[in-house]
Amino acid sequence: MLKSETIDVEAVRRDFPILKRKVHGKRLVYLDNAATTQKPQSVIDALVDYYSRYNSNVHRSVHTLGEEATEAYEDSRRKVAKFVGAQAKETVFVRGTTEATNLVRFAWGEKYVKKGDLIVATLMEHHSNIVPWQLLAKSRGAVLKYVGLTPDGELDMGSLEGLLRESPRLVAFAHCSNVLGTINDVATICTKARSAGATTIVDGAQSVPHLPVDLASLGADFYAFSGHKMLGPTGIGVLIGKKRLLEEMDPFEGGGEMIREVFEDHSTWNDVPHKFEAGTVNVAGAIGFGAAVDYLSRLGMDKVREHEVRLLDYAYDALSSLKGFHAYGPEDTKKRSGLIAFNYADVHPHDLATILDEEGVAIRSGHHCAQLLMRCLDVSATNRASFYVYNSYDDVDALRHGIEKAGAIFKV
Amino acid sequence: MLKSETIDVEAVRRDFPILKRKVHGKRLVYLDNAATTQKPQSVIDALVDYYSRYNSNVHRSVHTLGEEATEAYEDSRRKVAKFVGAQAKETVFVRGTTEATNLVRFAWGEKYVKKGDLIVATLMEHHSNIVPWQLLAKSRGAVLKYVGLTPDGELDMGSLEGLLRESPRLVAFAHCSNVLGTINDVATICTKARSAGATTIVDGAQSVPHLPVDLASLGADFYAFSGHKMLGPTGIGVLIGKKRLLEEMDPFEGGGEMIREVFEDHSTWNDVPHKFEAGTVNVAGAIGFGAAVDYLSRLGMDKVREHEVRLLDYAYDALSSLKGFHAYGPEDTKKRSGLIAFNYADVHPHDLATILDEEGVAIRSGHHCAQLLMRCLDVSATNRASFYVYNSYDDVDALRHGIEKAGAIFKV
Amino acid sequence: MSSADIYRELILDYYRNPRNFGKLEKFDIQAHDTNPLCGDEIEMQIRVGGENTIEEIKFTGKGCAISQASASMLTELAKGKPLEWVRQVAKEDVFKLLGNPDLGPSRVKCALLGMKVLKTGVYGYLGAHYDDPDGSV
Amino acid sequence: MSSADIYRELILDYYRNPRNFGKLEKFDIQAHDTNPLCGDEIEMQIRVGGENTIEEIKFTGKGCAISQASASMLTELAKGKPLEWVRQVAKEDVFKLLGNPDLGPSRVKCALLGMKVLKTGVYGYLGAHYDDPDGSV
Ligand SMILES: Cc1ncc(COP(=O)(O)O)c(C=O)c1O
Ligand SMILES: Cc1ncc(COP(=O)(O)O)c(C=O)c1O
Repeated sequence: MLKSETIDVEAVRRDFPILKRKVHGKRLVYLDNAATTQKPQSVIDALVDYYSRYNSNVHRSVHTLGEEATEAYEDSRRKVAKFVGAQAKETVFVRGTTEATNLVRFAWGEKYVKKGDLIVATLMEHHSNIVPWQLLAKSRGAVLKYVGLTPDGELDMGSLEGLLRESPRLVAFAHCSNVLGTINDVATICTKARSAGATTIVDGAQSVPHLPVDLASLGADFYAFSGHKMLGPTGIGVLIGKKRLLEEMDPFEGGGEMIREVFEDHSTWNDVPHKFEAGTVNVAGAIGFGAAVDYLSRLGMDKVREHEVRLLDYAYDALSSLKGFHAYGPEDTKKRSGLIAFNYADVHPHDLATILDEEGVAIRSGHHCAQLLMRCLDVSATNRASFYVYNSYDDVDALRHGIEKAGAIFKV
Repeated sequence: MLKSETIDVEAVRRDFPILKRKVHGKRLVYLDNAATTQKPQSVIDALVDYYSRYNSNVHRSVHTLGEEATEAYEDSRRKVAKFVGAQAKETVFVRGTTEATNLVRFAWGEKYVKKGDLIVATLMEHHSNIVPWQLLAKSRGAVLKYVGLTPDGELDMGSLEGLLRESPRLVAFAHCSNVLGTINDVATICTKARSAGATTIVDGAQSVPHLPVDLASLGADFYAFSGHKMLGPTGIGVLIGKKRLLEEMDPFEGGGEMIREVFEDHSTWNDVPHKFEAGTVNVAGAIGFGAAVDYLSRLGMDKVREHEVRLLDYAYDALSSLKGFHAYGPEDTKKRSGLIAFNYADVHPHDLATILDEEGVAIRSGHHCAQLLMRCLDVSATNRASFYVYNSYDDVDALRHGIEKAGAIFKV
Repeated sequence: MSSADIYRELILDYYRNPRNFGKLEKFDIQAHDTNPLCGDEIEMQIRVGGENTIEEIKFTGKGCAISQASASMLTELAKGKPLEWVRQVAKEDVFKLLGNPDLGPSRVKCALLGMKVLKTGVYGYLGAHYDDPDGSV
Repeated sequence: MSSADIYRELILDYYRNPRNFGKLEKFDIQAHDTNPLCGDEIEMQIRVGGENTIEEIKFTGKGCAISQASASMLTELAKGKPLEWVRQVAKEDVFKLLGNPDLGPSRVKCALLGMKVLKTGVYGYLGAHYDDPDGSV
């Protein structure tokens, strides 16, 4: 077990009921945290408590259950906003990062992006920060270009600056890459983009769960992340936007809750953030998200980060000596988040994942929703081991052991 | 307690932990089921089991947790589809009815509705089946008209037929009104609309929870409903669409899972229904929805319906004799679903709801996201008591008692 | 506090016989708002008199007893006061007018709708912007 | 069954030395598919001979050992058979070629990708449409 001065992993592990489970008779070693994380008992309890004690639709009912549910829902909004240094009024609950980027595409993009405008994304983006901009470019007649990467897997700042000279309307990029692990310098990029007159949208799906993030100092216009990747339930995430932008944008989905008044030929909109929360929201999801943020706040995000850096260092030591092991992304662990994408000899990632699964080790294999990046790296797939608060050195040892087994089977 | 031959209410009530709760020291009498229903222990357990045993992202991972989560998620899709006589491939998981209508607006409407086209909705629609069409009409330069209502609160078939003669592109209407309770004749309307060349979208938010629904015999092109209104978790619902339509439509949100291949300048799409499920889906929500459908299937939807009709009949008897009591919608309980919207003397619905709350009775008061209908009825708000499987004659008695108390306070 | 206490004689009286209900022929300030969550509506009109005082004030609206009574009571209180006074009006003042009832958060919004409309109108006239702290979240 | 059994010598051999790998200069049928969930790719080409038989068949692709080996094995089995035979090929046949490994549902899709491509191509040539029963849901 990891004897970290920062996080008591054994205590943390006891909070996650799933970690008691066996897979193929082996201890579950869950290293697929970048896809989704496991949930502590406190998050599960928050859901059970909600459904067993005060489940109700929010914002609509004056009865006690309705008031309690509304309070808890709005309280979670305040918690999540505070967790990243944002205001509750700027914090829109959505299904996840993907819905957030699409919301911006429809409600901001379709209104402000004009024919011939330039949209800039990067080659390290997740599909959720590419496909909406392709669709927007198509519908508005705009042009989409990509910031290139350095050989080390960082954003090529020369390429970015070249594109900024073309005065883009929008610059879309990830705070952390879900494959390379690269931590991008959000504050600098946003400052440059703003000087170039561009609006910025930052994909925080892999940063907020793993690093201390203070939006007040980053300067992004829009910032998105998902609850399920940070101990929260599935089906909930947030889009945080500058208030003025949210107010000026068109609505996204139309329906209950987002309206002020409905007439036969037109309607008027509710205040932000409600203007973007049409229909019955994922009340339980939001409440569970609040509980997840409480859990992480108790641990402390600086400690979470430090814990992951230790695991990364340990994993590099343990794995890079394996013959045929090749990792992607920056080598300096200070520049990357707690995941390692790699390939191992000619063992295809799917085959490796199957062999590891038999040892109880869950990793992700495939293109990681980053096909443009896969083409940059000239691979069709990679393995990815991604760490979180409950992972230990033992987990890394189990991973190494499984890879060695695959090496034996494949006669590497 | 209701001694129904059809549903054993006392047994059902034991399945719902929230019903043990007290509100202002009184037994909780939950009559706000049209807004959202309570959840049986089996649904809560399904969520806990998922998070405690096999939580994982779906469709992406080859490890055991991923395979189990994917199986359970797709199994829920099959259950929900089967519950309404539809095919799993035609069944798209969304957040709820509101997201479903908006999906159709963006993915079908923006593609097929042209300048000058007519869109038909009705004056009894929930805002979620109005606002998307207003926004669509605005963006496409189309015209939106409404089917009127009869004095009894049914759709005016003459008005509908007049509009159909103008060859609308789309006819949008509710299977059941959430205020009037009116059950519309979906099969007939869809047949007429189809002859007129129109595509149909039916809002099933208030029908699927309360009536046996067999989509194979209804002939709607699109049909939508919400899990949270039928014992399921928040944040999950479905859009069911004819397969050919779903295949021909544009995608809605772009991101992971919905793509087949992503290139720099374009992408290709995954098969339906995945084409419409961008990003990480609400896995737990879908699994809980499956458990909810299991619960309702065990009760039998014909019995659920019969139970509600009995409660309706009992409630009419109990309430209509109150001086100043005025109910809306068809009088024949066979023509309406299990809810009663009403006003009581000059006691404003919000005031009544507050007084009832003190007696433990939760009803909904307000415009019920149906402002056009409120204007038709010439009121700004109504009360609404809506029933479900765990409600009993006792609950109706408590409602009557609370209204009498309000009468005393307001000196009606 | 029970609902019988919330709905005291006084509130019911203001609900059924609202003071200052109606429209002004001539006015300098007009503001309107609805509570999107319940549909309650209030409109206020003010004629500004010498030394920037509230010379005349009337309201119309529909909604629950609490929203209508509190709006009506507030107009009574406001009449004759300097416009600047409106800046200092706080929700506690409204609650006091209503007899400090024990209202849940959603009913608090009913109670404060009139104050919100009053402030929006007067702040606008004074060239300021009223940002409702109890607003949407 | 353990992964050591799944990845028998034979499968590894077909993965590293796929039979019928490559392109045909002349072909009558061509089909291609990817598994959107993992990115595995298979393309097949067929030259149709007398009496509608599969005279020549080649494939290219990238992906895991299971997808590539099963596609390769299937081309060997198909060669010389009448096109109509393709209609009868079932997933059990593919599993048998692989030695009946115990595959989870997502790996089953890898194993069947070659069959899907073969069927899509041949059905199309015969004027039919192949609707994958193990498809998306
Ligand atoms: C008739 C009707 N349609 C649509 C909706 C919207 O459903 P949801 O809020 O789950 O999106 C509701 C309930 O709010 C409804 O009653
Ligand atoms: C970098 C990055 N962006 C966006 C997403 C999409 O998040 P979600 O699937 O929760 O919408 C993910 C994860 O899948 C991610 O890793």
